[in-house]
Amino acid sequence: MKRIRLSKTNRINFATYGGVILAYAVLQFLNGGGMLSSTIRGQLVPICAYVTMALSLNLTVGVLGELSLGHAGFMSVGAFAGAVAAAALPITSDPLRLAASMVIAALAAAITGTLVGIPVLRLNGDYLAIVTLAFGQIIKSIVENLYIGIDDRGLHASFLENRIIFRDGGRMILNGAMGVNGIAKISSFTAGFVLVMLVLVVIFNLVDSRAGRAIMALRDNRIAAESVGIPVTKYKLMAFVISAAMAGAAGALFALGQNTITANKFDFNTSILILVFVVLGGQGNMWGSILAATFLTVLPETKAMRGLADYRMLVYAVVLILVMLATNNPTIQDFINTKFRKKKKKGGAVK
Amino acid sequence: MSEQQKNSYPKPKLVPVPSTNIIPERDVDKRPILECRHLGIDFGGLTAVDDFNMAIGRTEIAGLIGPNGAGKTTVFNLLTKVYQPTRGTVMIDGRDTAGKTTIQVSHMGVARTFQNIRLFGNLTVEDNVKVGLHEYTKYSALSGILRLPSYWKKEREAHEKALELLSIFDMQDMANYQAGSLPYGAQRRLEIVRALATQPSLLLLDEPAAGMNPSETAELMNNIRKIRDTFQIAIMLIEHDMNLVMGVCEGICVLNFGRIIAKGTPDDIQANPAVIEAYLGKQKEA
Amino acid sequence: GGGDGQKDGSGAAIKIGGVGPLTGGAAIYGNAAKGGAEIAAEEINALGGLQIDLRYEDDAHDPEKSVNAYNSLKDWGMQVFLGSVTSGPGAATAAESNGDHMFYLTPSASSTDVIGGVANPLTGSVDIPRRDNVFQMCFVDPDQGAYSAQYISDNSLGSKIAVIYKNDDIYSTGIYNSFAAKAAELGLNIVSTTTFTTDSQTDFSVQISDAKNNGADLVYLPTYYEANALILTQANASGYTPKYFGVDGMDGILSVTGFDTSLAEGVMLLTPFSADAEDQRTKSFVSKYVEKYGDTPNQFAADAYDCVYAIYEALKDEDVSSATSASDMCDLLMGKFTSGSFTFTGLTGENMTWDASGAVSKYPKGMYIQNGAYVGMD
Amino acid sequence: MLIFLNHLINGISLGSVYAIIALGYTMVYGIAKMLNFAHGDVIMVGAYICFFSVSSFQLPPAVGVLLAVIACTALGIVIERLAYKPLRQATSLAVLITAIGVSYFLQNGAQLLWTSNIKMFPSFFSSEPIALFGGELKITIAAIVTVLACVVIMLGLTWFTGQTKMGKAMRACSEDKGAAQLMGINVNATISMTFAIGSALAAIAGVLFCSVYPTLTPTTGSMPGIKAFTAAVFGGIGSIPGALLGGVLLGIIEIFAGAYISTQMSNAIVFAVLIVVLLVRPTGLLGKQIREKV
Amino acid sequence: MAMLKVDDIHVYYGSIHAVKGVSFEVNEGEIVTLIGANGAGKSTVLNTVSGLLHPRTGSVQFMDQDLKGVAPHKVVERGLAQVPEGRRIFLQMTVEENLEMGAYTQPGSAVAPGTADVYKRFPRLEERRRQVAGTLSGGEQQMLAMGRALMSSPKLLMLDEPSMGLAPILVEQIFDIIKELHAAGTTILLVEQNAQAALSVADRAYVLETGRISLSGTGAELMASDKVQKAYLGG
Ligand SMILES: Nc1ncnc2c1ncn2[C@@H]1O[C@H](COP(=O)(O)OP(=O)(O)OP(=O)(O)O)[C@@H](O)[C@H]1O
Ligand SMILES: Nc1ncnc2c1ncn2[C@@H]1O[C@H](COP(=O)(O)OP(=O)(O)OP(=O)(O)O)[C@@H](O)[C@H]1O
Ligand SMILES: [Mg+2]
Ligand SMILES: [Mg+2]
Repeated sequence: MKRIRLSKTNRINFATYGGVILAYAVLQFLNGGGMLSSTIRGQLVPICAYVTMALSLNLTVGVLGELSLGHAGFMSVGAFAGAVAAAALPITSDPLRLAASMVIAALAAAITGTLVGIPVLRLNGDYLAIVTLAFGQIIKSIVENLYIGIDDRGLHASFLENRIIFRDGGRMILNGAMGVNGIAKISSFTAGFVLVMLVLVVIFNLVDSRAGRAIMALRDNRIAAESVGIPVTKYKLMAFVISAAMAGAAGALFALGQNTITANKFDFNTSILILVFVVLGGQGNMWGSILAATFLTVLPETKAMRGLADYRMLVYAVVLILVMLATNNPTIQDFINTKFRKKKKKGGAVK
Repeated sequence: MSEQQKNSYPKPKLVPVPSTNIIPERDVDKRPILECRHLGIDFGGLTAVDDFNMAIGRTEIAGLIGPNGAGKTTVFNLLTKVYQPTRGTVMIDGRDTAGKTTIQVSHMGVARTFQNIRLFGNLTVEDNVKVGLHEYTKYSALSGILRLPSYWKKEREAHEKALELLSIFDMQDMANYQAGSLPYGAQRRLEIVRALATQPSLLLLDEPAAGMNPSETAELMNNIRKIRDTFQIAIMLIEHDMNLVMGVCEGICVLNFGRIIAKGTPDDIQANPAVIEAYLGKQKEA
Repeated sequence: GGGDGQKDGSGAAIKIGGVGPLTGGAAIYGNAAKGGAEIAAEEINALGGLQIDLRYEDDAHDPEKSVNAYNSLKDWGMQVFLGSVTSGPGAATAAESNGDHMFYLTPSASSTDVIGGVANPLTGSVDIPRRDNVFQMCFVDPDQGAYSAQYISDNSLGSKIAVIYKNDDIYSTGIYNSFAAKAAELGLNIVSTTTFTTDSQTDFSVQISDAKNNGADLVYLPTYYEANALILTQANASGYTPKYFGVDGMDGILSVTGFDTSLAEGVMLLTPFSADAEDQRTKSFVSKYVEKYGDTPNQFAADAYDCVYAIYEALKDEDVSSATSASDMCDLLMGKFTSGSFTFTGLTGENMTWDASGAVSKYPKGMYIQNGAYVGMD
Repeated sequence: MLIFLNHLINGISLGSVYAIIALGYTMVYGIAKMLNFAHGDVIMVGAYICFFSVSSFQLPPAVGVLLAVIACTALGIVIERLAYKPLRQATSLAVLITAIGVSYFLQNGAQLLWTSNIKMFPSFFSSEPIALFGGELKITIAAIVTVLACVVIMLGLTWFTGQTKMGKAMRACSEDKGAAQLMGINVNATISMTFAIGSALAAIAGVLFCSVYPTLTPTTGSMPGIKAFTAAVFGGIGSIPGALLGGVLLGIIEIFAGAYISTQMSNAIVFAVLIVVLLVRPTGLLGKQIREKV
Repeated sequence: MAMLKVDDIHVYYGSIHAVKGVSFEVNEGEIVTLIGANGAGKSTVLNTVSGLLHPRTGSVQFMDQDLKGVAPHKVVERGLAQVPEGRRIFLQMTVEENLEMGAYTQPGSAVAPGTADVYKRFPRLEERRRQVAGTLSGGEQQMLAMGRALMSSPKLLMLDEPSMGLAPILVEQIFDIIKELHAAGTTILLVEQNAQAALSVADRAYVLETGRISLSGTGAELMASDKVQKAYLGG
C-alpha cells in the first residue's frame, strides 16, 4: 500500500514554490550582475511562458486526464489577443499594460476554451485528442486570415481579406499570415515569474479542494464519479477552461516578449512540444513539468548543442528518446524509489 | 453469527404493497423507496431484463440473486441510469426517474457499488470519501482556489465526516493510503463508505462479498445491518454467497434470464424448487 | 588605407554571423544561404588581408529560435550580422539587432517588415517604423509584386490572370498584396486567386482547376520553386498548360533533382540571379558550389555570397579589427551604405546602392526559360 | 458537372493517398495501441530509398519499390526494438513522446543524409493519363493505381486480422499482453510483426504518395502523416475499412472545401467537418460502439 | 514424480517483497490447492510459475526442466495453462475467437474438437459464441476463461480463483469440472478463497500467509485443522 501523507503533498507544493522563487532570485541576481549570456537572458521570458504552458497542459492531461493535442491553439489565442490588447490599450505604464493584456488574453482563451470544450468534452480518449488537434488547426487558419488594425477611431478587423481603410496615423496590428510585427517588448522575467507562481497557486489549491477532487475522480473513474453525483460536464469544462485561460496568459507573456509572432508558431508541433514537457516531467507532477519545460527549452540553445552544428537536432532527438527510455525504465524507477523514498510504507496488514 | 444480531429486527413478514410487490410489514405505511414497474432493456436482439417489478421498503435489506448473466447487474445499471431502460418505470421515493441521468439519480438518493471495483485509484482513501461527500461540502471552486474561510470550514467538516464514515469499517487508520493500493477487501469496503457518503436513501451493493473469506464475509454481514440500523436506509444487494444473502436479506428476488422467477423471504426462496433448479443447485444447504 | 590594421590583427578575423533555417521544412533556403556565404568567406580569406570568421546558426524558420540564434551569435562575439534568411524570423532579429545597434544585412528576408518604414500596399499605413541598421540584399517584396504587375501589363502577357500564392508565408503574401494593389490600378484581369499553406502544399489540384476553369492564360506564382515545381507538374498532368510568371522564388526550379525541365519551358520569372549566366564570376561561383555541396546554387546562395562580399568591400579599407565593437562597426557600415558613393557589384546585380530606407536599388531581370536555360527577356 | 466530377476525382485521388497512409497507421495503432507519429517519416524514408534506387542506381521501378519495402520493414523492426519495446510497461503517452523523438530523428537524419533540397520523384507510369469526355477529364494512372492499391490493402488487412491465426494473435496482444502470453503467444514477435507490416505499408504508401505528388523532402511525410492519422480516427480507431473510408472522405472534403468555399480556409473546413462528424458519431464513422460493461 | 517443483522463490514488486521463500510441489495427476487470504501472494506464485513474473531467487521446475529465463509463451508450449485471476479474457473478441486463442499453440485441426468439447461443458458459451466477450456477464466470462485454458489440453492447469463471482450452482459445476479433469489425468494447481470447496477436492493443500507457507498437508488434514477452520472456513 502506498501511503500518501497530507503533509507530503504539501511538502512537495512548498518545495515547488520555493524552487521557483529560488531560481528567480538567483537568475535575477546574476542578471543584475551582468553574468548571464545573451542567450540565457533572451530565453528567460519564453521559458516562463513554456513553463506556464506545461503547467496548464498538465492540468488537462495529468489532473483531468484528457489528452489535448491542440493546446498551442489556446496559447495562440492568448498571444494574439494579448498583442492586440497591448497595442490598443491606452495604458502608459508597461507593467500595467502587460497585466491588462494578459488578463484580456486569458479571458479570450477561456472563452475559446469554453466554446471548444462544450462540444469536445463529450468525447473520450483518442477521439478527444484528435478533436483538440483539429481545433488547434482551425484556430491557426482563422488567425492566418484575420486582419486587425487601429486608428484614432479604434480597432478595425476584417476576415479573409484585408479591407481595412485607415484614417491618418492608423496601422495594422495583426496582418493575417504575416502576424503581428514590431511588438513592443513589455514582458519581463519578473512578470513571467509572477505568472508561474500564480498558476502554481491556482493549480495546487484547485487540486486540493472539492472541485479538484471531483476532477481527479472523473479522471480515475468517470462512471463511479457519476454514480456519486459528480456533474461530469461541469468539472471537465472547469478544468479545461482554467487550463485554457492559463495557456492564454502564457501566450500573451510570450508574444509580448517577442518582436514578431505568426500563427505558424502555435501549430501542431508546438502543441506536441508542450505535451513532451508534460509527459517527460510526469503527468500530474508540476515540478516535473517546470523542470522538463526549462530543460528542453534551454537544451537546444546551449553552447554544447550549438557546437554540434548540423547534428544538433539529431542529437536532440536522440536525447529525447534516451530520456524517455530512462525515465520509464523499471529498473531505474525502482532504483530511484529505493534510494530517495526510503521511508516508504510497506504494504499494510490484511485483516 | 450470533442470535442477538439475527434478531435485531423481528423476523420480517413480507406484505404486498402496492399490487404484487412485497415489502416488510414495518415499512408498509411509508412510501416504498424504490418501485419498478415492467422494467426492461434489450441489447440489440438480447432481452437482458424484462417485466421486472419490485418494491423495496424504506428500511428493508433486499437481495437480488440469480444465475450468472441473469441480468442482476443490468438491473442496478437501470436503476442508476447507466443504461436507459427500453421499457417500464423506476420510481425513487415516489418520483419517476424517466429521462434522468446517473448524476440526477444519485442526487435523488441512490448510491451503489460496482461488481468490478471502481474506486478513484489515485486518490487517498479519505479523498475517495470526500468525493462522495461532494454534495454536502459545498463551496465554490473560486473559494477553494483563493482559500477563503468557507474553504477551511467546509474542508474541516468534510474531513471529520469522512473519518466518521470510515470508522464504520474501522478504516480511519487507512485514510491517507492510496485507494488503488489497498487490499481487495478494503477496497470493497471503501466503495461502500464512498457510496454512503452521498447520504443515500437506497444503497445498491453489487457482490460486496466477492473475494472475501468467510470471516470477512461474516463481518460484512454485521456491517450491512449496522449501516441499515444507523442510517435507516434501504439496501439492495446482489450476492452469490448464500450465507450472506440468506443471513441478512429480508426479501429476496430471484432473476433468471432477465425475468423474476421467485420473490419472498429467505426461507421461501431456499425451498423454492425453481430456484434450486436454476440457481442453488442440489447443494448441501447454505 | 587600413592595411596596417589588418596585418596587426592577422588571425583575429572579423566575426560575421548569420541565422537561417538549417533544419526543418525551410532548411533548403537556410542551407543555400549558408553555403553561398561560406564560399564568399573562403574566397575572401584566401585573398589575405581582411579575414572573416563566419558562423551560421539554425533557427528552424521560427522567429523565437531566430532570436535565440542571434543571441548565441552575440555571445560568440559577432560584430556584423548577416540577418535571418527568411522573412518572419528576419523581422524578429531585425528588431532585436536594432535595439543592439548591430549592423544587419540580410540576403533574402525580403519582407518590408524587416527593414521597416515601408507603407503597407493595401492600407497605406506604415506599420513598422524604419530600423536604421537593417539593409537588404534582395529586393523588397512590394517592389517585386508591383514590378511584376507592371511588366505583365506593359507586355500584355495575359488577358486572364490566375494567382496562386502561399497564404501562410510572409514572402508570398507580401508580393501578392502589392501585386494585387498594382494590378487593380493597372486594370489587369485577375480571374482566379487561390492559396495554399505549408500544411496543404502537397496537392494543387483545386488551385489548378480553378485557374483552368476560369480560363486563365497566365498563372502568376509569387511562390518558391519547390511548390512551383509541383504546380507545373500537376497542371501538366491535368492537361493545363498556361503561361507562368514567377518572381525570384521561381529561380532554382531548373536545378531540382528529377524535375522535368521541359515543363518549365517558357516560364517567365523575375530574378536577380541565374546560375546559367555566362559571366566569369557566376561560373566560378556555381562550379565551386556544385563541387562543395553537390547542388546548383539558387538565389539564396548568391544573395548570401553577395552579402559577405558587400560587407568585405565596405570594410576592407577601414581600420577595423576583431576588437572593433559591434556598435562602432554598425556606425561605420551604416555610414558607408547610406553614403551614396558606395556601390557594389556582385552575382545578383551590378552597381547596387543602398539608401537610408535599407532597400537595395537593383532591379530584377526579366528572364524566361528556353531549352532548360534562362534567357533575358529584354 | 464536369467540373464537379473533376474535383471528385481529385478528391478521391488525394483521399486514397491519405487512406493508404491511414491503413498503416491504423494497423500499428489498433494493435500496438500506440500513436506511431514516426509513421509519416517512415513513408518519407521509403520514398527516398525508392527514389535513389530508380534515379541514381537506374534500377527498375519494381525493384525500387521492393527495396523500399525491405528497407522500411527492417527500419520498422529496428525502431520498435530499440525505442518502443523497452516501453512496453510504460504509459501510452510515454510511447507517443518517444515516437515523436523517433520522428525528429528520422527527419533530421534524412536531412543529413540526403540534404534538404527537393527531389522530384520519377514518374513510374509512363503511359498517358486516361482522358474522358474528349480530354476534358483526365485521370492519371498513378491515381488509379493508388485507389486500387488502397482497396487491395484494406481487404488484405481485414482478412489478415480477422481470419488468420497471426492476425487474431495481434488483436489478442492489443487487448491484454499478459493474457496473450498465457495463451502461448509470443508477444514481442507479434508486435514486431505488426510494425513490420505497418512499415512495409508505409513504404508502399511513400512510393504511391510521391508518384501522385512528386516533391520529396525530409519533411514530406509529416503533414500527410498527421492528416492520415486524423483520417484513421475519423473512420474509427482500429477499424480497417474505417481508415479507408476516413482517408477518402478527408481527401474529398479537402478538395471540395477548397473548390467550393475557400482555399484559404480549406484546412479549417476539413477539421470542422471532422469535429461535427465526431460529435454525431463519437467513435468515428465505422468505429465500434463498445459500451463499457459496468 | 513431481511435475512442478517450486523451490524457495522470492518475488518482488519493485521494493515490495510479496513472496518470501515459497516451496511446494505438484505431482503428476494431483490436485493441489493453495489457499490464503487476500494479498497472501497466491496469484504472485502462479504468475511466477507461468513466467509472467520472475523470482529474484529460487527456482521453478516444470517436467524436470528449469523454467529460469523461459518466456511465458514457451512455458505454455510445454503444457502449462493458467486461468488468470480476474479472467482476463479478450473483451473485444468473440467467445469463439477467445477459444481459438486458447488453442494458439495447438495445430489448427485441434480447434474444432476443442471448441466442441468446451461447448459441451458450458452450453451457455455456445449460445453466445458470436457475442463479443466484453458484454458477457461475470459468470459467463469465468466460464469462458476456463474454457479457453482447456483448449490447449494442458498437462498442468493452474486455476486462480475460478469460483469467484459465480452462482452456487456454477461453483458446484466448476468443481465438478475440476474433478472430471482430474479424473481424466490432468494435473491441477488450484488457488482459491473458497477454502471449503477447494480443500474438499484437493489431494494436498498449502496455506499461504503473507508470502510464506504456514501449513501444508492433505486436503482432509487441513480441513480438520483448527487454524484453517478459524481463519478460512468461518467456523
Ligand atoms: N452492454 C451490454 N451489451 C450487450 N449485452 C449485455 C450488456 N450488458 C449486459 N449484457 C448481457 O446481459 C446479460 C445480463 O448481464 P448482467 O451483467 O446483468 O448479469 P448478472 O446477473 O449481473 O451476472 P453475474 O452474476 O455473472 O454478474 C448477460 O447475458 C450479458 O451478456
Ligand atoms: N502489481 C503489483 N504491484 C505492487 N504490489 C503488488 C502487485 N500485485 C500484487 N502486489 C502485492 O503483492 C502481495 C501479494 O499479492 P497477490 O495478488 O499475489 O495476492 P493473492 O494471494 O493472490 O490475493 P487475492 O486473494 O486478493 O487474489 C499483496 O500485498 C499485493 O498488494
Ligand atoms: Mg453482475
Ligand atoms: Mg490473487
